[in-house]
Amino acid sequence: MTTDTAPKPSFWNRLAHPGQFVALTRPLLWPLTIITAALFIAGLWFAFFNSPEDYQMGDTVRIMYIHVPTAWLSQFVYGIMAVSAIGSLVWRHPMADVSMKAAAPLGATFTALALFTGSLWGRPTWGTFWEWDGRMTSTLVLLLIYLGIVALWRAFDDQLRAARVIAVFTLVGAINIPIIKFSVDWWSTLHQPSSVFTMSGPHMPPSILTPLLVMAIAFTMLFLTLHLKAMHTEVARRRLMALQRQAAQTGKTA
Amino acid sequence: MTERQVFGSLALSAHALAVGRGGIALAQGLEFKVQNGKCLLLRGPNGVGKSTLLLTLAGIVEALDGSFKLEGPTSEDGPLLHYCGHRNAIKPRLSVLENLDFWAQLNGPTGAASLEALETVGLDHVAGLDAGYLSAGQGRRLALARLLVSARPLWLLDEPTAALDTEGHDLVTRLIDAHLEAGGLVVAATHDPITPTDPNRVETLVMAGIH
Amino acid sequence: MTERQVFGSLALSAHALAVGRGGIALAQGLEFKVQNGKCLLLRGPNGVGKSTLLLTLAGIVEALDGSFKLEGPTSEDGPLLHYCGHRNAIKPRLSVLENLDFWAQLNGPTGAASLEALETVGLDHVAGLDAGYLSAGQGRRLALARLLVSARPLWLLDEPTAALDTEGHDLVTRLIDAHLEAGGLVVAATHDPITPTDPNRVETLVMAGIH
Amino acid sequence: MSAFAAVIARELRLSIRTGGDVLTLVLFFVMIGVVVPFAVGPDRELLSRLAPGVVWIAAFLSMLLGLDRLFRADHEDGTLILLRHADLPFWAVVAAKVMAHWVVSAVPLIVASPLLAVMLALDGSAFWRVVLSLLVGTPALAALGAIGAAVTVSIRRGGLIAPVLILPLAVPVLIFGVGAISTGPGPDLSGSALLFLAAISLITLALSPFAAALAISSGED
Amino acid sequence: MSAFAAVIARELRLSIRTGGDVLTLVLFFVMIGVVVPFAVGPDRELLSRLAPGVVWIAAFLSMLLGLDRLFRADHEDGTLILLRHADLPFWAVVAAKVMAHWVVSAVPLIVASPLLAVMLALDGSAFWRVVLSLLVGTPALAALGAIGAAVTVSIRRGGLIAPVLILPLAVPVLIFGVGAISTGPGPDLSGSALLFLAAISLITLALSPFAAALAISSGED
Amino acid sequence: MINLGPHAVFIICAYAGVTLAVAALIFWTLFDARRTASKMAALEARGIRRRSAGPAA
Ligand code: HEM
Ligand SMILES: Nc1ncnc2c1ncn2[C@@H]1O[C@H](COP(=O)(O)OP(=O)(O)OP(=O)(O)O)[C@@H](O)[C@H]1O
Ligand SMILES: Nc1ncnc2c1ncn2[C@@H]1O[C@H](COP(=O)(O)OP(=O)(O)OP(=O)(O)O)[C@@H](O)[C@H]1O
Ligand SMILES: [Mg+2]
Ligand SMILES: [Mg+2]
Repeated sequence: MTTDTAPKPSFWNRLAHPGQFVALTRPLLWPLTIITAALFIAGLWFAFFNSPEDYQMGDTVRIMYIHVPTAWLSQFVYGIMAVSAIGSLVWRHPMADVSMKAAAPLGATFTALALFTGSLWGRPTWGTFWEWDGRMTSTLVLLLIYLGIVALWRAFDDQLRAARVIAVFTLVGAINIPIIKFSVDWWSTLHQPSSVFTMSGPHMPPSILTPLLVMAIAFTMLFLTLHLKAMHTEVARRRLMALQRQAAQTGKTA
Repeated sequence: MTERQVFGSLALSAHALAVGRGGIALAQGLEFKVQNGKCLLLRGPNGVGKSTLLLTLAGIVEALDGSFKLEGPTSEDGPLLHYCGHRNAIKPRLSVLENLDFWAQLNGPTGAASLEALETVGLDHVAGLDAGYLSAGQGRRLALARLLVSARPLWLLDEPTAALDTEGHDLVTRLIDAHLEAGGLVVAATHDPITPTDPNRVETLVMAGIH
Repeated sequence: MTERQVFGSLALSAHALAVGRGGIALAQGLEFKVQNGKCLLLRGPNGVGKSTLLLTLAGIVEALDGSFKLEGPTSEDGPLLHYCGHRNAIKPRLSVLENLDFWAQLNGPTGAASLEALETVGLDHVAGLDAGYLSAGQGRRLALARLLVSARPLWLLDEPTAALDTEGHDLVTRLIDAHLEAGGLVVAATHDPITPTDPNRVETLVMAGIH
Repeated sequence: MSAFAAVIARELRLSIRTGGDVLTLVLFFVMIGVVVPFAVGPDRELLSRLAPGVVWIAAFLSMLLGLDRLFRADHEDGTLILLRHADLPFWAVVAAKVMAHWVVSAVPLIVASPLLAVMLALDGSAFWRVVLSLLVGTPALAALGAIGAAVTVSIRRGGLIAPVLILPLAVPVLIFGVGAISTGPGPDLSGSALLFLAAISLITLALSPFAAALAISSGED
Repeated sequence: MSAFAAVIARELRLSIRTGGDVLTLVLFFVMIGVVVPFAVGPDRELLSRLAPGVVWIAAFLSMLLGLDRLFRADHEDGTLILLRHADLPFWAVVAAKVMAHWVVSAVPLIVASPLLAVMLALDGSAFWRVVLSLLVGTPALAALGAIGAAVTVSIRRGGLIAPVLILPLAVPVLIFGVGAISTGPGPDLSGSALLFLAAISLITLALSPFAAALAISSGED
Repeated sequence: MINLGPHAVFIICAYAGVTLAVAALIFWTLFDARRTASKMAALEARGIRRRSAGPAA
């Protein structure tokens, strides 16, 4: 029964100190912003002026350039959260807590956007905004999980304690998401043997693939930029809350 | 009685009062009379019925037998008593000041201003803190501050010094002193030695149980 | 140390320990060592961090800095400490005896029999009563009885005398005495004068805050 | 009157402070709508027939789950005793609490109900009937819930006994509520169902503060 | 082992003493069976088609209702801290509580499910499948519920947040649970659904005590 | 502008919605950062500093 402040590996040590993390990564913000903006400009140009309409889907293929990246991010961000959760539970890395918290609302937004663009795409191609299709439905469930996590963060008042608890829940969710995905697929084939439209695999012409890739990278960079900025804010907010608590307790106002 | 009489003339008297819980008497034949500026201390071992007596006087538990009455008040006076029980009635998610402000509004802000009351009990520096963060003794102090924000003549205090430090014991003594000085009435159950400065003002009722 | 050594040789020591809540230190640089048959009293004003220190020693709250350790136990010894906090952990809908029996079974019935323990703390006559009906002091006594039904060397007591009458104060002193006599360790936070009979066994840590 | 307002303000503040309370409530409500298709299959026609029942059960449950907090927390920390000595009749305190409870637990549902209606494939006019029936019917649920919560608190039994008490009472509300949405085959009875619902709401609202206050103060300590 | 049994015994005793709990669950469960026919009209064929879904939704919601009591009371009166110093690993204490929770909140539903099946016009063989699927599937709900309750225990006034967290995670249970009852058109897949359900129950039961114990000990102060 | 074909509404809606949401996200991130920084500045102006950053003023 010994409690020592465990010595951490030195690389982590530097990143683990929130102040140092901010100092180390602040210079990255502007380059990231510029790269993101450039990628978006390129991607949008490809998307609107330099891509043929798909022989099968018509002009609506352009929705794909925003649908697929947001859909991809909806899963990627959860991955980031799960990895951060491990970091926070196993290594007790303070920045992992911060990363986990900053990612949740971003992930929720991208998931909502994937749903939004998907249903806008569904209307012209399938004739309906919403179909209880496996992929759509499991994305909806993912959104609900994200929103649950956001609500959970808001419900805790002590964010330090919140982090480890939410990490546990995030990991439970991470195990469960593949199960949900599988079960929903099973369910929708069970109920709807005829799928109107099967989402095409990656066999598409390069003229479509290029803008898609560029947009996907652009969105990912956008996420990284926003995530980093939000992490910096979160670090500041924690310091602020500690200061306020301390000020309240000691009664020092001057 | 005193020079600085703030409250109207009042007397709380009990005659052959029997109190108990669930129909079982804990104390019988209680007789006492408390007047303006007087303090009645209830003493006795654990479980003898001190809290029950206070709850009876507060009108929460029904008396089993006998009677007690508060003489003097006119019907327009509104509620005349403050009850301060074992539990502090603090909402953890409201700040200390918000907690107190609520009671000031609900009971009528007829006493000290909230901040002033907090200062008196030594909590002014945590006024903005969530009350859930208060330590046991700080919580007790907040409960005491509630007595100050609305002026009511009769205080029923159940172990007011519980969880308080030495300075807190002094605080309780000071508060009771001031209340008696202003012509208030105090009935307090306690295991700790609370001694209002003027021994003439104090009476002690030792409860012994009826076993 | 003592003749009647029941517990194995143990020492609880803290080195440069800092404790606090929500990442904010309440006390820093704490140094102490408690050995078999010794009692450490924590004193200090309300809100200084006594309860926090006890929770830290119990492993509930994380230490902010420094370290503490319990030397001596082998890994087979099982849980070594009893924590007795502000809250009594009593289920109102179970009888007094059922409450205690549960803890005896859960923590291992290595100490006194439940009824015996109830007798020691003076609750044997209410053993069959629903625990929700206990008075404040009786509830505290029930919490203390829990320390007796399972023998564990280290006791962490947070205001053990809260709500207890004079006889209850003596009871706590007696319990601590007996525990120290048996080679146990006690860390107790208190505002009341608890004085184990043998002054050599007692050390006091006055916490003053770091402001 | 300011004491009355103080009680309402406190209740609202407490429920906002709990952070995400409203978000949670709405999420729960919507989730039930999401979960139903998993259970009954994604047949749009079937879903829209079920929708009125689902909406009302979801509203009922969401309000039920928040019921216990109406008096229990105040009972356990000793506030309830002190409220009885307030400068305001106790029934008025209870009435203020019921009102605040309705605002906190029913209004967000009413606002979110269109979302549920879309997911359950309700058409335009039914959509408005959903909002209307919830608006008229939820006060009855809040009022009945207050009685249940008061009785529970006074008999010192926690847990789910409040729902047991009010379930039978609430079934008429549910049935008229559903009736006010679904036109179904045959003559349109939704108008009269709505009137019944309004009547139930008014009666329960008028009685419940007194009943609840009586239940609390006649309960032991 | 006796400590483990002591925890289970205590939980059961507490829930019997509190009375009402079991009754509410069953009442609520049955009430859904009463309200649904009102919503969809008295079409027996339709009802029996809906029945598997309705039974599962009812079970689902009833189990969510009692979730909060799993750890909250113990948290608030200080018991949870002491349970962590028991002569039993904390995860084992949690496992015992989960088992007791299942007995208290799922077994009554299983016993009452024939009633619902009758009200919803299910035929004989489907009837047995209902009981079986509930028997196999509810442990998973209890286990997931324990995680939700553990995650939210240190939030003051948790209320609805645990159900909100758990509902989406429990979607697979619902899907396979319904799948195990309804044969539907096409090949009979209810057997494999039942197997999946059993697998989910086993996995969640095995993991949840650890996850819940971890969540509690990292959240409690 | 190029011709978007018969389903232009959907394409424009999709892009507009995504643009709006992304803009809101960026705005919120920046706003949150500003707000926190200004609160911090206000506290520091009152002389409250971290304990670890040396003795408080
Ligand atoms: C609300 C409705 C929809 C949702 C939630 C949704 C969700 C998703 C998800 C999660 C992915 C996987 C992204 C990845 O991991 O890279 C995806 C990819 C894709 N979606 Fe959708 N989708 C929806 C509607 C549609 C519609 C209507 C179409 C076309 C008509 C469509 C076409 C595609 C294509 C082409 C891909 C990329 C190819 C692939 O990865 O297989 N989606 N969508
Ligand atoms: N759960 C909590 N979360 C955050 N801060 C807390 C919490 N509990 C207490 N605190 C803070 O820690 C400080 C010390 O509390 P603690 O309970 O350790 O004091 P104490 O010395 O035991 O006082 P008392 O004699 O009044 O019991 C309090 O001033 C309070 O602001
Ligand atoms: N709610 C209740 N219902 C029934 N009996 C009760 C109730 N509360 C207390 N009792 C019984 O009344 C007796 C006296 O309780 P009371 O709280 O009045 O004691 P007390 O003198 O205040 O003791 P303490 O000094 O420990 O606070 C107890 O022994 C208990 O058995
Ligand atoms: Mg008492
Ligand atoms: Mg303390």
